[in-house]
Amino acid sequence: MSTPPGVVATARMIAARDLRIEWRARVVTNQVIPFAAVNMVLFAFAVDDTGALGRLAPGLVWLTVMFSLLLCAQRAFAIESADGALEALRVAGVDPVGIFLGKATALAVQLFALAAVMVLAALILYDLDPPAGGVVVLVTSAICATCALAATGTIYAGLAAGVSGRETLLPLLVVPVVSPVLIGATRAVEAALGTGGTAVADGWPWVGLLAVVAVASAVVGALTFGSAIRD
Amino acid sequence: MESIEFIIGSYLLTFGAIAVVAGRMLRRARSLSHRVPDEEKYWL
Amino acid sequence: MTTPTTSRSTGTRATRVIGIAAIVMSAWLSLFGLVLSPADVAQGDAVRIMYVHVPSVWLAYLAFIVTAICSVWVLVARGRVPGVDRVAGASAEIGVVFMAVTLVSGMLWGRITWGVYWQWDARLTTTALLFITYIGYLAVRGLEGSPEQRARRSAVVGVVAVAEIPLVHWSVRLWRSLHQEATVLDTDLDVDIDGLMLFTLFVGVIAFTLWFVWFVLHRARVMALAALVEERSLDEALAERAAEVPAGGQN
Amino acid sequence: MTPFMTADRPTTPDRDHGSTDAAVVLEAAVVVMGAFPALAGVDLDVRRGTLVGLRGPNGAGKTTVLRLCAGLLRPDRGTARVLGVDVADDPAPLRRRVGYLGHSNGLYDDLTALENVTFWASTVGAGRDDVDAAMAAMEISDRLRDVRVRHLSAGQRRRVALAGLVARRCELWLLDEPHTGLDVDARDQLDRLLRAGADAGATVMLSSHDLDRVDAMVDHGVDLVAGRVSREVRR
Repeated sequence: MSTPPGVVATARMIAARDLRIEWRARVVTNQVIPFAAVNMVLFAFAVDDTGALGRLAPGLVWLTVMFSLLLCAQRAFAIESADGALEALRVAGVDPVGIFLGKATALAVQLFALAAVMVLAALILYDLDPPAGGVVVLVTSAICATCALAATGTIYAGLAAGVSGRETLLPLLVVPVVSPVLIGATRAVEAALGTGGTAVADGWPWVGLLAVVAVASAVVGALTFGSAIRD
Repeated sequence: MESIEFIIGSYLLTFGAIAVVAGRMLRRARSLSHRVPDEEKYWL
Repeated sequence: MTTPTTSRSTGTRATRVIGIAAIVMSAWLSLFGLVLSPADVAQGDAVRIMYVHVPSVWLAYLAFIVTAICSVWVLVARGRVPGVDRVAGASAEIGVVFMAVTLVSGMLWGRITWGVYWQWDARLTTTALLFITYIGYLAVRGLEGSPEQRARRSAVVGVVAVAEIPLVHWSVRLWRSLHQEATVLDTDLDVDIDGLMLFTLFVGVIAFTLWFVWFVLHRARVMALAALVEERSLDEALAERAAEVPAGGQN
Repeated sequence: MTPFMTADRPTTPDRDHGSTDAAVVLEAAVVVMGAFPALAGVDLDVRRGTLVGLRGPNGAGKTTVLRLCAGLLRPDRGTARVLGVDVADDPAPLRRRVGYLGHSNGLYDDLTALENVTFWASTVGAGRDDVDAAMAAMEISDRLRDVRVRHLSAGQRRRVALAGLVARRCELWLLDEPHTGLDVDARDQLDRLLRAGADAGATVMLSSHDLDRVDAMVDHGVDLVAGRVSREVRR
């Protein structure tokens, strides 16, 4: 006889469903990534100095990822509220912790892919010459940063889902909270790419910071998400 | 006293903010309280 | 200032005593801060801004701590503690006002001491980001929805915000410590405090704490009044709806 | 077998808490939407295993009654007990036992019909058999199963949404205007299904504009006017 799924099973189910929807609809691939890429191009016009652009590259990459987070998080809950599914999930008694973890995981996967494309774009567009040993710092910092961003984005996009005025509210809520992520990820990537004149090993304290932020956001999100989405 | 305008300005700003916020709040309190009988005000 | 009509709205004897004490302490603070206390050896008269700046930042952080505690309470009680929710909201509102005051008076002080309005130090940056966060908190309080829904939503923001403070502070400090070459201004705002200065600062902190209590009590009661007005209009609306049906019983 | 059969579900201790034959008990329930009392004091007693029809003009409170029973709203005054649980307390234990279908279908446009139904079934741990039975009951053909619901008609989408509910095998069914968007055959089919469900022990509450249709099929008719019950008929 049927027993309701636990938190992990629920999260896996929700994440798989979100990724499948993205795979079918290709909104991040066909809309958000091009938007982010054009940002990277426009930064080059705004800065207009190849040397400076190289030094700024890590910050520009993560600024772009943060803007994209706002779009992706909005999108993640647009699919829920388009036909009343979020409400249906509540009536069905689906564990909000599972919903949170599932949606945040799917969002983190998408953001990580996006960040990878943006780092690649920066390498090509801004003429960077990264040291070979930086890959580990680069990847671990990107994983921690995207998890932290995804967790925060999920809490607030869930809170604002279905509310009128959410498009303008979400940036106001998300941006100040993710500022440690932006600082940490920028510095870590700077160390990994060697653009700030620092050694690769200098990136590790920042990875540590990002890991703490990611864990803290996930814990706070898991504890509060049920209250955020109750209407 | 050097930079006196900055110093006086910061005092005026601080106490001015208190006065403005307090004034607005008390006015709103007064206008609302007419519509509620005193026995429902738990603080009285 | 405290007329009988006020006493029938949100004032009580206790708030009147607190309010008068706050006014007296504030006057005292101005006298000591502007006239009686000495100028600082390093900073000169600029230090006088400290006597309003430090108490207002104290008030702002106190307000946000109160909001955070009340937010946790609201979440645990699943939004069904309207009184606690009102204190959370009242406290955040007054905190935002004083955080704005803090930022501006801090900039004025910085302009005299450093020669620039802004410096990327951890305290300033954390305070500025926290200010924006609580503007967001107030925006969430203003969203549509039932009172309970509002309580729970804003409590989520209150909890996330308080988790944010140490992380922001830590990240900015780490950032500053690794980028020291950017600092051309090495005068810190720390002053060599003597007895009278400490006493003046102490007066300021007491005065502003009294202001905080006074504001929160009044503001929470104004919110309660608004809720009572809504409750009364519900009675009228129910009566109107009842009039729509010609006394139809059940059979 | 009917997909509504609920007898084989394990009985949890809280299940028979309170009155055993009352599925829904509303007492002087008031629900305020903004400043508007959508329900202005509703008394209602619904027995288990009955088919209940809520009728009334727009704005009479039909939707609000159903949302209250689903635990989506809390009464501002009065009480609401659903399946023995007071919805003013945490409605979590009520969830999973109640199926609610509102004006929206709760479907994901970019998933196929089968994927949608499977997803909703899996939220309560229902398996492949339940999904197949539900798809068969709602006569969703093998061709429609693998079409993204984005490309389905309104009536087909509604059938998919209903199949999602059927697969979850709830004790209380709350259907807000379930006939909307269905053609006549599908309406008749739905009515047969709901009847069979009630006969098998599920409690079904539905709202409708279609007075004659509701009159013909229900055990317990409730007329709502201006947020109150104006008339009740029991068979």
